[in-house]
Amino acid sequence: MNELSVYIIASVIFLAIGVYGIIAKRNAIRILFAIEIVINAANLNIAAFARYGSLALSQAQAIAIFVIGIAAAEAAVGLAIIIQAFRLRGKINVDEMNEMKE
Amino acid sequence: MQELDKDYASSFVKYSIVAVIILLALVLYLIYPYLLALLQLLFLNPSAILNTTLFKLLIFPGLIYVSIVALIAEWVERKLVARIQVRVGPFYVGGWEGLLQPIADLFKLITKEIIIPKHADKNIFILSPVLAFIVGALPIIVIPYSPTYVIWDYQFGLLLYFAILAFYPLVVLLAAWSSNNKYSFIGGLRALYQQASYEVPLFLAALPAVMLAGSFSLTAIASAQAKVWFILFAPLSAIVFFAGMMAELERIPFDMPEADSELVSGWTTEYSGIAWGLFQFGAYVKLLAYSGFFVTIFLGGWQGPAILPPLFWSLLKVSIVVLILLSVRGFFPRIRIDQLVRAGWGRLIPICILNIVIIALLQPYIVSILR
Amino acid sequence: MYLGDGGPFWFAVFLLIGIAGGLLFYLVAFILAPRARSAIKEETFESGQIPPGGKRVRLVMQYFAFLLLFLIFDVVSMFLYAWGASYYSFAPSQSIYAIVLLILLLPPIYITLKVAKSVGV
Amino acid sequence: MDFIVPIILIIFSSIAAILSLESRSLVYGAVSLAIFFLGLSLFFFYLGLTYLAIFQVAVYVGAIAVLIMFTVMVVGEGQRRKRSVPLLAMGLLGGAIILASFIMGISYFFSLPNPSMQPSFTLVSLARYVMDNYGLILFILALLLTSAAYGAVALARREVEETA
Repeated sequence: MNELSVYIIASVIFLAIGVYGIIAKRNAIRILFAIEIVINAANLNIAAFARYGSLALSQAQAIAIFVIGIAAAEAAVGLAIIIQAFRLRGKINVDEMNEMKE
Repeated sequence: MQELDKDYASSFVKYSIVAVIILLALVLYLIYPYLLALLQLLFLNPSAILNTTLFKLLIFPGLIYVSIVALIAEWVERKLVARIQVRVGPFYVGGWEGLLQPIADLFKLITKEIIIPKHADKNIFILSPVLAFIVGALPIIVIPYSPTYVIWDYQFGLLLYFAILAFYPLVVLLAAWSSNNKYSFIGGLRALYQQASYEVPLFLAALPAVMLAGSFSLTAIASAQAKVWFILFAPLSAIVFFAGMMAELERIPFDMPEADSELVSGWTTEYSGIAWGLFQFGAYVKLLAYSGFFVTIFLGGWQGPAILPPLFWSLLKVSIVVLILLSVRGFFPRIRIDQLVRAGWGRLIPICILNIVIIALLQPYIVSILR
Repeated sequence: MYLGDGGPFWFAVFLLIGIAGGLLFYLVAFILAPRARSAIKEETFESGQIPPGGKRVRLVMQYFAFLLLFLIFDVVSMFLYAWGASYYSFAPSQSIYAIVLLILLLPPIYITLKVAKSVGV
Repeated sequence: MDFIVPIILIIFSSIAAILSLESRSLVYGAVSLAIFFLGLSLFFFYLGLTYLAIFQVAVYVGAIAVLIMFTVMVVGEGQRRKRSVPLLAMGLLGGAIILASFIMGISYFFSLPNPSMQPSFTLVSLARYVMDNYGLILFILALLLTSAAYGAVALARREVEETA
């Protein structure tokens, strides 16, 4: 088991935790945590291939920076949705938000 | 009379005794070889001690220097602001002119009772002062006072400085949320808004220094200013950085989060005794860190005519900047939160961007001057 | 020693000393300071009145837009610092993208602030 | 054990990640998420991508974790209802299936030869790479970010009749 596969297994573990969080959690903010964990797992994978794989270091960092930028935009919109849902419905429990009208 | 829940403080004392012992044992284990080398040097040639990193970490640009300057800054601030407001300031404690007043304050704070509010989130409530002190103190590792007197001459020193200070808003929110008090909640959010909208001008104002020096390491930036200080190339950014610095340190013109008239004392309302003391201590250490950073980026660190050795130049400049920062408290009234935040976005950022664009366009001429 | 005397080693040592110092402050305070606890003393501080229910949401969302703009400029500064550090290898004609990017970011500030003010966020 | 440092980092970060999902109060969750971001940047430091590691800390902990903490403070702590077992089981099952499928995929890599060290990385190559290949895409990213902020502001607007 060479160096590269240790980091791939690490990003797989974080991916598994993220997916578990998305499936099992009912609080909308917890699901957002899980999405951030999954995005970071992808970033870790890029970094691992930059160090041990065939990806150039500068190329990997440029891609990873774009990933961080887009994850930031996604988090901003997601949190705004959660705040608005809390304001309209008073609760952010993903199970109970199934009616369109109040 | 509601009954009191179990005494949180005594259980905390037990845990923190164990934690302190483990931490100090770990530190001792880590620096053991360096400690031996230091002691040997003590007998062989004591002058060589001055540039061992352990000495630098613990004494000169490290802990002892910072805490002494923090105490002195507290005394100087109270006397200076008092003189500006035509009163005397601390006079009776200690010898001449109340010189021992800060030490008296320290002992007073240590012996004051720490009140932990009932509904507070006790773990975070107790730990956030320690976090604030650490986030305030950590950046001084990267700041150079002379080519040799820097603890860690890191290749990305400037970025590390900003990365460490990115934790401060988080600590402010934790402190505000854990004390479960309306004043601290509103004060914490105001502090968050102020710091969020003034961290951007700080980032953009530090960019010209990076561009002109061509690298992130603070010693390279300082040594690149041998001929011309960067404040001459980027005066607008220096002004914006100074304003951003005052906002980050929550000095008087930007003192919205702990506006005494409305918010009692902002997000540190529920803290008493040494917990509040740690916040203040962290604030003064951050003041020193920021002024060291400002001197390194815009006023050319230790560069100066050969009258004084380089170390005294940087100490002189840092003390001047600290004095200016302290005296501003006496001159300006407090700005309202909306003026403050809109000024931050409406005026400071366009000035910063203008300055960066000018430097970027004048690249061929600047290359001829600096390189 | 694996960590050697590189920078991160001293960073970790300084961090540990900082944590130990903070806790030491607390230890000395808990030993010296009196512990006279009383229910009234531990009520949340409300300058005397009874703390009513929180109407926080309105007041809290005053400047939410500025927080988002801070997020944007943080992300954009990631690219700007990369371009800034290599200033001497970019002729002005080549750094057009960065300059236009900087200028392009000004109008959104005013638009978002105007919308935020009208929308009351 | 020559992988001692990555394994310590894996354990540290996965505990922080699990804590951020499973902790009793949301504020503890947000704090452990910030610690998870810190763990990720330690990974990047160890892998040699220092520029990325520092900005991972500056952007994630400095902006996103602060935004999350702000939302948690606005929304406040919801009451914790008893977790229904089937959902938990489904979640665990989903995570386990994905982990198993990838582990099998990884076994292909066991035979991968250990590649040599990367050439030293200079920032100029990063800036050159971004500016030459992704110059225009920077504008799209800037537009995307401003539309995200614009949308977030429009989304989080305050109706005339205040319901919260």
